[in-house]
Amino acid sequence: MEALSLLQWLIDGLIGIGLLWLAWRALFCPELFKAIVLFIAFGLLMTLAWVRLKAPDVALAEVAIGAGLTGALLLSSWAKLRGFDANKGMGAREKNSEQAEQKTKRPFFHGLYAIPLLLMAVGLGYGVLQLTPYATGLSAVVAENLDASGVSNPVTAVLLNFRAYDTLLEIAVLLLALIGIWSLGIRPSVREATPDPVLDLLTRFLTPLLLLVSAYLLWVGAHAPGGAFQAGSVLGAAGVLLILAGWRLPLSLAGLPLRITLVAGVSTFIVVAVLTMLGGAQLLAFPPSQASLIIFVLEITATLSIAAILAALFLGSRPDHSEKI
Amino acid sequence: MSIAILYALVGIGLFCLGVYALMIHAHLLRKILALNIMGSGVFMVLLALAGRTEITPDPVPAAMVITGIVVAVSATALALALMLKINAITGRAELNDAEEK
Amino acid sequence: MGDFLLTIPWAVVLILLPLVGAIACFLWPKKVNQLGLITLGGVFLSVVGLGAWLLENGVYHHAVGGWNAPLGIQLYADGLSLVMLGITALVGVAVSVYATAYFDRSQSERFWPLWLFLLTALNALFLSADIFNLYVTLELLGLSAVALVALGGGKAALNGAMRYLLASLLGSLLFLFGVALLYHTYGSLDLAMLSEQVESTPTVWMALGLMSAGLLLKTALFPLHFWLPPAHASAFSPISALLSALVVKASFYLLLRLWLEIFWPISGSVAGLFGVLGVMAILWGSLQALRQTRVKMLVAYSTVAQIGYLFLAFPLAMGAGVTAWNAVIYLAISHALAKAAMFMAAGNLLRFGGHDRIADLDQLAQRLPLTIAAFALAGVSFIGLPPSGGFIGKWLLLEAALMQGRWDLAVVMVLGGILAAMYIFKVLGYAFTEASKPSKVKTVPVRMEWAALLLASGAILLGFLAPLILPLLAIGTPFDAFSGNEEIMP
Amino acid sequence: METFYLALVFFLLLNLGAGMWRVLQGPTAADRMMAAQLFGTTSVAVLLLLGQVEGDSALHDVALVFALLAAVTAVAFVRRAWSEPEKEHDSK
Repeated sequence: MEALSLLQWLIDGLIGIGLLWLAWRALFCPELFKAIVLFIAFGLLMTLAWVRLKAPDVALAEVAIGAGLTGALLLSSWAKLRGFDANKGMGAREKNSEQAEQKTKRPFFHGLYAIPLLLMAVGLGYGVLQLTPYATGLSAVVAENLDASGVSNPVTAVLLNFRAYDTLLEIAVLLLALIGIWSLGIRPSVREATPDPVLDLLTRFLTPLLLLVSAYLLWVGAHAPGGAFQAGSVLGAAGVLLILAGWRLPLSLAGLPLRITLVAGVSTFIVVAVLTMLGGAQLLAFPPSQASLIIFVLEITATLSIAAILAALFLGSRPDHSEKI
Repeated sequence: MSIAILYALVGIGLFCLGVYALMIHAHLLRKILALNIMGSGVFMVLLALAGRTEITPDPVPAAMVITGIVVAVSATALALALMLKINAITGRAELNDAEEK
Repeated sequence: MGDFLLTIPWAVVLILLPLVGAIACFLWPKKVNQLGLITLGGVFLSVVGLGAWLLENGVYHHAVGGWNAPLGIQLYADGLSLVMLGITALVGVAVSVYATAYFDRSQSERFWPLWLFLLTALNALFLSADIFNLYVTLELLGLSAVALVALGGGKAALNGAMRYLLASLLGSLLFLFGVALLYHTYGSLDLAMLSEQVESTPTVWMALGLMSAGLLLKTALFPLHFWLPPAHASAFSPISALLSALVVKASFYLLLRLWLEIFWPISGSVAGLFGVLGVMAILWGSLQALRQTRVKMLVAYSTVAQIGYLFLAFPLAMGAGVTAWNAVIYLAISHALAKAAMFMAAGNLLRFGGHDRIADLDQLAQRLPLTIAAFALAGVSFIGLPPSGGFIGKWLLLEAALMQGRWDLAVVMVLGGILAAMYIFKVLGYAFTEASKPSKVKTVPVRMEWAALLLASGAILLGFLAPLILPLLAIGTPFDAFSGNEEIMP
Repeated sequence: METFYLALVFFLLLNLGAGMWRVLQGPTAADRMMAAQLFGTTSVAVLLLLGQVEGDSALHDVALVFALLAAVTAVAFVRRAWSEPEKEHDSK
């Protein structure tokens, strides 16, 4: 038993140190590309940390969104940065700007920043250590009301019933980010994807698999880790894969049909909210007998919208404009 | 000290590293990475401290962290798009104070 | 009929209606102006409805999802939220009308959804009583504000937007860290529950520090104001108006709520620090405003200075309680009206002459009398001359300062007024003189001139409305909890 | 048995350190990306083992998504970041 607990400590210690080290290297190594790869690795290790903290729901979300999509977004943005440079005939631009970055570093001033931050870290650590050894969380209250929530996975119950209003606003944040990006009016990258037989094969194989896993996560979310966000981001990853393979949304679908898909998630929430209030109940109060059906409907549309929004975030420009140029 | 506290302290470390990097780096991609790592640190504190229990961990922080991760990816996407736009116009992915005057 | 209207949950309408409007504008970009104006009208009426409800029944509570705290999220409205919602709706309507004339077709297609998202976030923030939910609304607010600044599209606007985004995200994460510590100390996210339990422990102090730092950064209190002038000055004028008048106030409102409802019992003494920063903000902001050569930059720095006044209330509240809080809310709402009017007037100048260089204003007083009148009236409120709303606010604040013998603060307030007069007259002076090189001019739509003038008149009118508005603030007064502690404070 | 699994997890985590060395050393971008992929593969193994130890089948789902998403990241790298294989040597 002694060995077991020692091993647990060793594993957690290794993950903790690994996280700090990866974060440090990702933030301070001189090359940008290396930093991004290290950041992706950081996200993967984060997933292990969530698992160790007994939060598989969060681990799923982290691996799909945090490591997967954010990583793809960062890589793609990095490539576009270089692309801009190359277009201007400044192939060595990045090197230059990085050297400039090194030059502007003034260790003395940076040391001045480090001191208060170190103090802050010590202070925060002290604050955390002062907490009571046992959490006064809400697990008991959640467990008590779980039966009335319509699902048996407590995290899904919190996200889609007890605190469904947060989730409504959160999907609104996603949609807003996309609208904000579209309103920047970025021109789509001119470089067309060259066909690649290996990639085609991979896409043909992976896309159905991603669809299947997404559907599975959506279904399993009611009673085990999973749910709309995880399912949506896996589905979104399928979209990213298709975009990378050179597939484009047909123009006939890129207008209103796409926009309707993007807003479906938040709109369903609003419709449900209005219906519950017309029934005389509170905002987003689901009658226990119908709660699981309502949550299922909310999750399906949320999954579709989240997937569409994430894929569109990756594309980074309006698809209905991309064909014109 | 328990494993919960260990991870909470790691979270604090990540947060402070992120703040430091956010302040000293000029390149916007680094700043965006720094914000993401700061965010991970906060999420880790939020979730780790829920592990101070013998029974099943508190689901509310887990739900909050999932919400936080989604918000973070939204913000990251917007920030990256903004960075690309700045780079397209000025040729540099950095904040440029001289331009604002 | 009246009874039926009182049964409508206006608070929920205030959150959902602008969200529906934003989605509708996104789906049907051809009809944005109509859809947007209808939404704004609806929001305005809902605020009136909520006001009627509050006058009838007192404080409004709504347990979202039918789950009470600590499990669910609570919506909450009292006089303070009502006044903030009201000022948001008022400025919102004026800016919207202004925007229909200001933006061309493609710009308004991009402006409206973002602005309605911003309005959703503001309303949701003023109505929420759950600290994690507040974090989500803060992010919604920050991202929509940044996207609006970036609409400007130029180098300056994009730079300003990026800096704003970084500051805003940093602020949100600091806030979230504080939320995490509070949740793990007390096992609740509900403001009311937290306020009952809070005590002075290192962890709570840490949470207070983090949340306040995040909100101060978002409110742009000196010395955390670095992001504000570039963002506010480089955005399109109606957007600058929204940001300076409303967005900055939202995080200030939150700071006020947190201090009044959670932290007040434990932390009266730290409030002195806010006072010092407030004083420095007034002096530094005013001096910087005086140095600017462009109208919008000047107006943006004036925001930095005016924010300083809001923080003077913190040290004064210890002895002067309700007077100080009334003063600060009065200052906040009259600043909202006047500053929105001033940015709109600056937008008119830009449209008219194609530039906003102060030295080349070229007899605008004769050529754009309504706009210059709006600018002057708004200025009257900043200087604090009677009978403006700014005067009432400053008067109450002076009274609070003198009551406690805080002569130093009183002197700064007067000095701030004089400096404000100097920068306002700097602009007005050039507006009466002829410039050396005349520039080509464009006509300014009548709507834009009147929107600015009406809002500026509103800021003056607020001075007369004090007997109506101050009682509203007393609905479920959040200041009660604090006056109860007055005796305990040294 | 549990001890054995955990020891295995520990060993695999140490392996990740070796992978990290490759990410840092490069020398080509592809080397770094491959190392990150190895990171993913090892993590999948760690997840499966932890799932066994804790008796939580949900971890199998995490491992599954992990493996799938790693493929997507790899494709993103190949398509977007690795367009000019010859010029890619960022010798440092």
